[in-house]
Amino acid sequence: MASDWLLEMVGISKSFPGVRALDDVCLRVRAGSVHALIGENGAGKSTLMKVLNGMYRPDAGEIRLRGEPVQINGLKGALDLGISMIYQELNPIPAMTVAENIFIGREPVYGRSGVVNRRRMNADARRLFQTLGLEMNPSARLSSLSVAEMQMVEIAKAISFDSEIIVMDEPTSAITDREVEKLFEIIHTLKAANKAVIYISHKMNELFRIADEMTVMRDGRYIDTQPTDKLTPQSLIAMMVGRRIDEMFPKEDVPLGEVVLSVDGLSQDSRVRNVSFELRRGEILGIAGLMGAGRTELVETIFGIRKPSAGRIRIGGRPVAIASPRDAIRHRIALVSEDRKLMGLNLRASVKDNVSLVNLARYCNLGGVIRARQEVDVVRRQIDRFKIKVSSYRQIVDTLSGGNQQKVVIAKWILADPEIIILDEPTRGIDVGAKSEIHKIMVALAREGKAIIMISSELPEVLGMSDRILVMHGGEVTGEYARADFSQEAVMASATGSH
Amino acid sequence: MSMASLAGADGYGTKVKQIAARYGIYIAFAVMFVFLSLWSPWFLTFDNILNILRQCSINGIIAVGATLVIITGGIDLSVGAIVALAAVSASSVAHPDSYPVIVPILVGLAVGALCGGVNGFIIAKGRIAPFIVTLGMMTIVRGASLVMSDGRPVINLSDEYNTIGGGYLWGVPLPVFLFIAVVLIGAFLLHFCKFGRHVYAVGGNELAATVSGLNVGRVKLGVYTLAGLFAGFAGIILSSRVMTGSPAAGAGYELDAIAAVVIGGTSLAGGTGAILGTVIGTLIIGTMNNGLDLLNVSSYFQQIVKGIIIISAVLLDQYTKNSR
Amino acid sequence: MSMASLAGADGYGTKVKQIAARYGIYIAFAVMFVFLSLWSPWFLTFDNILNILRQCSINGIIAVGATLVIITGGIDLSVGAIVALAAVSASSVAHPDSYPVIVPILVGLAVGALCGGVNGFIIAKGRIAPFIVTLGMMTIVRGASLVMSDGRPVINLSDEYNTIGGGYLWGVPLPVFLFIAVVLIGAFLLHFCKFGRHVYAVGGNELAATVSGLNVGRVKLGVYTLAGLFAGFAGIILSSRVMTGSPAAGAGYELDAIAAVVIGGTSLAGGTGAILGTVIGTLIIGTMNNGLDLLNVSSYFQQIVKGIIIISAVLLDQYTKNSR
Amino acid sequence: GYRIGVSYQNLQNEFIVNIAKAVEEKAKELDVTLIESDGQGKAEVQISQVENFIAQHVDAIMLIPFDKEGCVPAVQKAVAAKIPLVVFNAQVANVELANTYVGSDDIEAGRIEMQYIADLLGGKGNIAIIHGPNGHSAEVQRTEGNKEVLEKYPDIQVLFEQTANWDRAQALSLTENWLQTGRPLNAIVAQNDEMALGAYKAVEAAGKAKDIPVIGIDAIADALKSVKDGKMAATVFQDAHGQGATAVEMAVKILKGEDVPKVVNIPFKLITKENVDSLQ
Ligand SMILES: Nc1ncnc2c1ncn2[C@@H]1O[C@H](COP(=O)(O)OP(=O)(O)OP(=O)(O)O)[C@@H](O)[C@H]1O
Ligand SMILES: Nc1ncnc2c1ncn2[C@@H]1O[C@H](COP(=O)(O)OP(=O)(O)OP(=O)(O)O)[C@@H](O)[C@H]1O
Ligand SMILES: [Mg+2]
Ligand SMILES: [Mg+2]
Repeated sequence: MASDWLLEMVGISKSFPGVRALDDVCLRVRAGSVHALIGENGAGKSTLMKVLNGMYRPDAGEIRLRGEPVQINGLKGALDLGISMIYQELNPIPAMTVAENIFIGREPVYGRSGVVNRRRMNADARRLFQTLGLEMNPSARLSSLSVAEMQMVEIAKAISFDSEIIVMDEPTSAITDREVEKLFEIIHTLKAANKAVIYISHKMNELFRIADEMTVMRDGRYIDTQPTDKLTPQSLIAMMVGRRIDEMFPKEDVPLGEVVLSVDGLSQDSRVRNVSFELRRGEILGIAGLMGAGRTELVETIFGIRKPSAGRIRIGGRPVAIASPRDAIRHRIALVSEDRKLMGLNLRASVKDNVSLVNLARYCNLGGVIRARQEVDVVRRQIDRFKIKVSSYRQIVDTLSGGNQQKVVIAKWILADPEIIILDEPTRGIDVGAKSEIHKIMVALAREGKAIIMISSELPEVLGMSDRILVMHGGEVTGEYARADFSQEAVMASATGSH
Repeated sequence: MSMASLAGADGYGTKVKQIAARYGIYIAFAVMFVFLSLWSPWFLTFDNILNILRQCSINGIIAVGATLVIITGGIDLSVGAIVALAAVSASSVAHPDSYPVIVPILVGLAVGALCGGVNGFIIAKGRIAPFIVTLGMMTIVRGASLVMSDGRPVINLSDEYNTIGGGYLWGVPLPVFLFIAVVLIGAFLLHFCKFGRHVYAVGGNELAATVSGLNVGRVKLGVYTLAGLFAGFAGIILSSRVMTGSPAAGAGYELDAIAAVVIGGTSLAGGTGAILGTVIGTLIIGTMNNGLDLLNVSSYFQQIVKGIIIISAVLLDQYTKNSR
Repeated sequence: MSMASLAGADGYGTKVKQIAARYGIYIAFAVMFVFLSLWSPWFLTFDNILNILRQCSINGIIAVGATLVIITGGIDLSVGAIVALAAVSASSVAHPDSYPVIVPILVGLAVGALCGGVNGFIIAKGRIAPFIVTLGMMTIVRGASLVMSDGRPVINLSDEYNTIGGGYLWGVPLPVFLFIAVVLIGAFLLHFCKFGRHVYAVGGNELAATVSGLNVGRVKLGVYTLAGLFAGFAGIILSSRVMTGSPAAGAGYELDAIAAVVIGGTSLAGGTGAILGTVIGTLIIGTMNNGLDLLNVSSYFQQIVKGIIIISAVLLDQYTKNSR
Repeated sequence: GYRIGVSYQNLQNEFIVNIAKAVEEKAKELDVTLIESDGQGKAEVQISQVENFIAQHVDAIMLIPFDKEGCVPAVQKAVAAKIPLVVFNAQVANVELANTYVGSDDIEAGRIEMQYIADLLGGKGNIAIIHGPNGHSAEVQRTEGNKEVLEKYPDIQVLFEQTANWDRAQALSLTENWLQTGRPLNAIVAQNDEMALGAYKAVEAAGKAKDIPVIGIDAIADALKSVKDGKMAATVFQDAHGQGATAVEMAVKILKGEDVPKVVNIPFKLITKENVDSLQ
């Protein structure tokens, strides 16, 4: 039986202990098209895709390829059926090279010997990068790459399977506009080759640029599928969250107070070079830049994760030595890190244990015994404030959806009651609704007199939320703009170093 | 505080649930228990149950310390040797008419805590794998106990000292109470205190714990010191129970303790686990040893059967955990 | 192929670089070597160096297998017991005038591989911690070797058999050649073959390996089988060297092997390491044992010194690694 | 003076430590330099140590073999290197290659203790045997001695048999468990004193000290005290001091070119309450 559809997933249900993650969900995808899968954090998008790629076995439902029902036998089975996936969470093998990561399990060998033909593997990788228009060294170790570069490796790897269906679960959450453009070119090529791309993202502008059709999910249920031209961002958001969102960037002007943080000639090896800036109470300082610009390294150095090679930091006018995150926290600094899995969360612990960790002492009596009820109350309040979708505060963080994990990190650091808040890609993987909530919270914090540094690779976010923007390139500050002078072109020019 | 509010309101409730959810291990224990009760008429007697508890107590006490260590993602291979050093040093000040009995007790505990502290210090400061540090310490501490005792067991201990491991209270062997006390202390620290929360945090994601401002080194120092302290306590009880401080004591105890912890559902990867599980793990091992002796299984086959039981218990647990 | 192209073009080159970069361990070895040469007139003699190599060979062979296992992030505590079972089973078909010497060799290897295979199978299919599986297997296999030999050493072995561990070729003890052969095989598999890539991948990030469609279970089955195979080989050499198949043989060998691997810079966390490092680790341990005997350090202090050397070697290595 | 290499089977064993002390004393007296090595209970380690001694060109080698069979190559190597060899305390299968043997035979110790129990029980009753570590040479030989005697007494039933690995605590637990079964035991035969003392403790705690005699081997200090106090029924004495001292003397004699007997028998002796005082 021939079918219009390359892929049909019909009546898919999947439950985890305490959650019905998917409830009778349908998804139909045409060959040669980009199909966007959209929904709030925890709507079940990733879970649906993990059912498709064989990681989860559905409790009910059928999967059909070109009209034929198929049984998907594990991850390998899905790959064999021509389904590959870029995961929401990065999956690097840190000690291995880029080429090894890409071709793991498919290494070219000499004849039938089992001896790896490394030269050919590297050549294959190089050719792959060429066709994708990427510049990357096949024999670099993954551990030496930035998150964004790792993300590009994952993309290249998923493409290299030459699959019929390629699932991309928030591929752009960790990369900057330049890489996004590359990815879109790649997607166009895939479309032209009559492949299907299932694209998950929370970034509206992207969706409307590349999606042909969109399927919306909410709370584990299928809502609707529409061709893109029948939709507007407003109607899409309404479908997603079931209400209107008035303002994406609710920036308010807050009168600026005294300088709380001043950084003077800070360097960290060659990654951060001679960076100086000041931060005032009530200010939101945006830091823009391309991938590898050294923004993350800058804030990690301020926070005591990296050792500065030169420079001074003053807080409230007094010079301070920050040798560890402990010191930073003592000076009331908070850092919501870029990589939540690596530095942000204890995935094996509950939401409660994560949220209360930084300032646990506040919920203890003098002997170090935890005042349990107080802790739970506080955590519950954070869960409500950040609208974290959990079955209970005891849910293990590993089982939360990606966006909700991100909210846990933010909730944890805000609870620590810092004066200086550093947010590195804070809205990574967060849905539109929640994003505007977080922006509102940022504004509220600024109004309270807190000082905020926000790194974001989403230019509209930086432009929309900042009082002032620093632009970095190659570890140096290449531009500084006050709100009145904001322009996308100027920031981009500084970011590429073409000044 | 009612039981319900206890379970509802705090971390202990979470852990209890987490462990209670691993019903596989209870099934394993229950199966073993019922089976032995049916097979051996001597198994299910008051005396024998006390017997089992007494025989579990030393391994159980060490295993409580091992639980803390393993939850941080570490391991401690030196506890068996620490048992010996504590036994020897406590015994050498426990002769009749020398010091009051509190002296050998404090000496044994101090020696244990000190050895554990050295472990913790090297692991925390040197950033080297606990496996290799404690393996090295295992031979160092064993050597020290041989040097200290000149290779010969320390004998002629006072009656008060011998009461610690050999005495009774209300008809129940003292070591059983000591075991229960250590379990309560361990559970309190791990499940009710800030320290315990930090132990989980370090084991779950050390980098995240550091970035969250935890003093990871101090947490490690703490758990290894406690593990040493408990091992020292076990050494006191052991030497008092056999009325000798032997430098060869405690060989292989580290593996028994780790087995109890893992059977009890604590993952060697760190970040998860609970004291209650360790208690069950200890009971499984103790009951197994007792049962095989009662059934008089021939000594070569005992080894085979023990290995099979350990693997099966963990397999069953894993199976019930995954099948939901 | 020139050295440069070797280093530039392939994984072996990378690994060599990676290991060569850990110069701390070479410093440790060199210091020890120079020190012993100066201190003991007997150390730096041709005979003694051969002695050291021969004495290293059994631990070295086991350690090659352990390296593979540890790179996958696993651990194998059963190898010591496998040594015994292989020794007993090979010996029992190695009596004079019974079978050609190839038969006991094949039997020993097969027994080793089989035990390792069982380890691998349970670990891969049961998804339970290698530590506990191989701990259980350790007692099972030890029990099996006792049952098989009825608790008594198997004696009266043929001269051909005894040549394996006791013979010489060009004045060099045979076990030295066998050690070198196993090292080459291990290095080839690990650094040149697809299998080796997969070993690193599984240890580096098991989830990533799985989602790449790798048959992780098969890789694990492979490494444990190889570890068992090499342990079986070690059992053959050992029993032939002592001219007895003893069911008590090999006790504690697992820890020696793990120590060699870790001293050699392979991380117990998995994903990194190399055979060359393990060779150095083995040599450090062997030289240390030999040197302490030559210096006539008293036995109890030997233990203390050994522990200190092991910890210091790893500390030094860690220090030089971090200070760059 | 002479340089003599000594390989002890295992210096974590109290009895061997006692021998070592005697060896050291005698060596000092005779102006002998000792190179002492601990075989750690492994035949292959002892072989390596003998190899190391050969590499150091020692004048003579003294060996307490851990493994009757496994230490055969150690003897062969010493002989091949033409270094005088004194084997003492424990047997090795090719002992005839050594210049002399000083000591007795573990099989004999096993015989003596079992014979004593058989006599005590009048050739009839139920016993338990606590073994050393399975497969270790001393365990194998003491078991052989035990069983040899038992063959003569068909009315003696071995109710329980298990290893306690030379360990007092293990023997204690083991005996406690056996006693739980309430099966009537008339004696416990332990293959060393450590285990016998553990077994006795359990028996005593069960209030059966009078009904179940316990015997061990080695006559370590604690056991002698126990025998003297009328607790343990008996132990089997091996003259650690005599063996150690004589072995050194023999080695020196050989080096001086004097003739030595092929075997210097220092026999085991049964120690009971009656003759225990003769030892102190
Ligand atoms: N292994 C699991 N155990 C329990 N609950 C789970 C598990 N995996 C997912 N869930 C739950 O299923 C729901 C759907 O999660 P999923 O990851 O599919 O969301 P998502 O749509 O991808 O969200 P996001 O946009 O935040 O990535 C969430 O409530 C999540 O907590
Ligand atoms: N541990 C490391 N070892 C080697 N190089 C590193 C390491 N960490 C970061 N780098 C390099 O430092 C540079 C800056 O890092 P990074 O990409 O995180 O900066 P960024 O401006 O925060 O960009 P992004 O948008 O990717 O977060 C990159 O070239 C990266 O490869
Ligand atoms: Mg998701
Ligand atoms: Mg960054």
